[in-house]
Amino acid sequence: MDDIRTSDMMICAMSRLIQNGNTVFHGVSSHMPLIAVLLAKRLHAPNAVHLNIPGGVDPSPKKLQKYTSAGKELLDQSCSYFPLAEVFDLSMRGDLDVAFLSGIQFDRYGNVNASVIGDYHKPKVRMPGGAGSAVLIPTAKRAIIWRTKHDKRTFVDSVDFVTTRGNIDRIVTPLCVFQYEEGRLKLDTIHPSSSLEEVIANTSFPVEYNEIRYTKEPTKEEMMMLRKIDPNDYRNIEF
Amino acid sequence: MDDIRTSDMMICAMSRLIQNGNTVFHGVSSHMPLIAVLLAKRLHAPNAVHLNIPGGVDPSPKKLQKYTSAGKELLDQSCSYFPLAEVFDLSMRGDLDVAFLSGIQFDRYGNVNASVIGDYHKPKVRMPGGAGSAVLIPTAKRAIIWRTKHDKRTFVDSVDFVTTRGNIDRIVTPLCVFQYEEGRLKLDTIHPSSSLEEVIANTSFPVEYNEIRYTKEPTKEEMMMLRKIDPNDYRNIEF
Amino acid sequence: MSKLVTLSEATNLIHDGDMVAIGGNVLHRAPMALVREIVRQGKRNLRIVKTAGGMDVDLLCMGDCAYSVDAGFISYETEYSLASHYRKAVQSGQVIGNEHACYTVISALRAGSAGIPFMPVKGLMVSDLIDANDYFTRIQDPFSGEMVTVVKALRPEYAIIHVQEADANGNAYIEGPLFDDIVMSRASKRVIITAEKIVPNNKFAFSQNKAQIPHFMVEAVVKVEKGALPCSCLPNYDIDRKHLDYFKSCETKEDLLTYLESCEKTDDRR
Amino acid sequence: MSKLVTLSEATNLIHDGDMVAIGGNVLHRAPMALVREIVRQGKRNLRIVKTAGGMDVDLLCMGDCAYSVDAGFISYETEYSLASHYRKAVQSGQVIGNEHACYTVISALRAGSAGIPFMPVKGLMVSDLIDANDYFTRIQDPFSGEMVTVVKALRPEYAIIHVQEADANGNAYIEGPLFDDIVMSRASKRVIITAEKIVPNNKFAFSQNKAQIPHFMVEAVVKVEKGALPCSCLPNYDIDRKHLDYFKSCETKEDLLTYLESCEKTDDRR
Repeated sequence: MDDIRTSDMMICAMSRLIQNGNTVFHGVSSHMPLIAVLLAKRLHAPNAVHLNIPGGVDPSPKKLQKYTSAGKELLDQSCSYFPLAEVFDLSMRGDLDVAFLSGIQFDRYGNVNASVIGDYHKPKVRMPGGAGSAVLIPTAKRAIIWRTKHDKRTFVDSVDFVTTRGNIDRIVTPLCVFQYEEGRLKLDTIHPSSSLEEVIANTSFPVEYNEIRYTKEPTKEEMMMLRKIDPNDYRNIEF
Repeated sequence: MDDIRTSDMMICAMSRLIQNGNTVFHGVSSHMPLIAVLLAKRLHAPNAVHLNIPGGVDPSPKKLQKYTSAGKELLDQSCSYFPLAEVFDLSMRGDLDVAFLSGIQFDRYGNVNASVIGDYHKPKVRMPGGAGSAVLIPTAKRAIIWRTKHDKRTFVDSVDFVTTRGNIDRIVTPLCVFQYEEGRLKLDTIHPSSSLEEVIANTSFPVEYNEIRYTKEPTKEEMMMLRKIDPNDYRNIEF
Repeated sequence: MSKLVTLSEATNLIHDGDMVAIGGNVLHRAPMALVREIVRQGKRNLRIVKTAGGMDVDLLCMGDCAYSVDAGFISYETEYSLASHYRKAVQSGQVIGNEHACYTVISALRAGSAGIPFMPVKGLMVSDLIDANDYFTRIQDPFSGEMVTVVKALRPEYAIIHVQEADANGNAYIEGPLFDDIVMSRASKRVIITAEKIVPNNKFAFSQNKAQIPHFMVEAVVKVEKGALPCSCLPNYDIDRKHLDYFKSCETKEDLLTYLESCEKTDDRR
Repeated sequence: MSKLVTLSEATNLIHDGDMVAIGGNVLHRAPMALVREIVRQGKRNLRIVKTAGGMDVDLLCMGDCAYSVDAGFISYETEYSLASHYRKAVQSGQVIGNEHACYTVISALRAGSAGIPFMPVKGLMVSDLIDANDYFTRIQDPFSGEMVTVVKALRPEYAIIHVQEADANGNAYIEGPLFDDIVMSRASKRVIITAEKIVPNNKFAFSQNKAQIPHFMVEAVVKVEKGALPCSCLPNYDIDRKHLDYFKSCETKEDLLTYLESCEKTDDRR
């Protein structure tokens, strides 16, 4: 188990949340979801529909780029052109199944901050901006958040700014997967490399759960396919 | 003068209202404006921009169609694609110079009826509909209306239904050209084939004018070019 | 995962009372074979949406299929004159003629496409259309305080669109003028495509010409060569004047049945 | 009627205080040569609009050209990390960071394009963004009575867009992803095009690839080969990593001047 990296674990967890036939969107700075979508399509969800910013529907990128998850390669061999504005519209009218988004602070009530640390008008830290979060999290059928930091400054008692609230399906972290249920974040699964104690120690708010379950570790098949899709290991770029 | 047809007179009058560099739109059932635009571009307004429903900007149609002024030939040899919805937007944001539109009833106050004769919900006669009139007449810099009937049922005391009101630049009829000025329709020019008496006899409301002027009859150059642009005489289709 | 079905199977998907947006413009690229099959199957109370319609809407009115028509213009253009069945149906009160400016149909579809309940429309200022129709009203712009007219969103159950090429997955490619078909496909909950030609599933992947309607929006694809006739579907074919003249001469229900039968073979009805 | 001008002439058209929308997306097809010339000419108080920006916005902040930035995202993506000049400028209060969801920028531009004062936005429901920013507010849907968030229209003075091909009349053709450049070109009062290549005036007329930005919207066209560098402009070129690394290492005003000078030749500044 020691050789399973956090990035691989997270990507597999994200990938498995994609169901066959789902329309799935990811944006910029999103190598992990990009690779998760490509993985899902090669394995359990061949008919998932890959949507992205450049607008290629179900592209077959010959080669991923290290510096971008919104490059022209995401038009390669796509049958139709359906760019960002159209994906947003799709979500707004209730027809986007899965959106992958990020954020910087989360509290137990499903508040998401993707905007600023400190005061909005006099920010201590101005983040890049929530991109699609404020409109996609409320409208996607399932909004899946990934965040490569799991600490008490990320999972906070109270967010500095509410970019959006609620309608989170899952939050995938280096330690675990949270699920949003009955208006609160609850532990869904703990990654095998972590433990309940570690999750609790790194989360400001009380960690709730219905039962203790562990994330299934990446299978050999998943790892083989990951290496094939991403031979240059861009999936580890956030670590 | 006897050999000048009303259609030719009207088209030349419409054509001359187009200034060089103007963006100009016409819709369906609009052979006369279509030919007026093509004429203007060949003569005094080479840089007028011809916009239409299929979306070809400045097309060079190889051959006009008798049955339609919105056919694929209006894409021929155009440099860009700018279809109906975009033309509407252009007008809405105040950047369309000239729109050619029609209607079925007009009163002296610039009310235009392009919708129904009789009651809207129980119409005596349901017309095809105003197409763009209701939104283009108020927003185009100059809305030019042509109507091939000039009688007391067309130029009425009071329209049955106000599809839109005001912001008319000109109304071109078989007898004359009206101009909208200070909130009222006034006689701009009388076609040489007609007379003040004839206009008055065929208009329900009092005919106002600042001075009696006559429309310049089609020049030889205009007539030659008209025959070249429209060898099959579709310009006379409404007569 | 092929979405290829017969014309009658595709038409079966549409229910009485559905709102149906029809692609094409006046006599161009209307999905006439599908419209004929709707009439044959005797659909009722359809709420028709079209920017500028012609024979499609006229035929649906003649066939007693329409409850209402939301459109900016219904006619055959100048040469072929007025849509007499539509006209009579509205005048008799049998069909509700919801008059729009063509643009307000587009605006309402844009609203449907963006999941919003209404769309402001700049141009509709002084007009009896606003008070006469419950889908228009005026509200205050919260930023300037000025009044602005808005149109209610349209979200049809189906868009029916005829294209030159589609693949079995549902990717559909239109050549030439798109008219308002793209926004219709987005605003509608489901799309039915009739296509002149079914192309291999990877064709658009390796072509510069990408499908404008992606497969995941499309519920059914029907191969109907000449599926727009007597309307044009250029560059494949122009209007069929004989066919149009024949239909324009039809007046009675009997005429209509004979007309529909005469098209069964070319419509590839199965 | 040629609209071909030099880079400095085109940039001269932009006035201090103008609202300027920038084409491209993050590190892709941004009009970097023009952005550099804006900095060289010392434009001030520009109100920048971009869906998702990167070095373009960072450079304008470093050059003290920006009064405000309306955007959904400003960063260089993961590998090249954050836009530090933008960040510092917003944190110090020197630049107003008007945070949008990328979609609300698009919605505001759509409103500008359609001449309407605002656009309803479905997705923005519960968010501090609404109360914190005067360009968002809630109004009542007059049809259902429900509350809906709206965003105020954006109508920039200029859109600046880099394309692969343009003709001297101003017709501009983008190959590959269009990003939000088309709606930007429509919403803006005037468009400045920089182009990799100037093609003959009749090229698009005889090509399947029609210009997406028609000439009558375009005020000036500048030929700048490699005009997007260090951003990508595929298929012509990908990002220039050395160039990006160099700019990312610039910290002081002096560094900035040296950087701008180092680009004068490739920017074809005249």
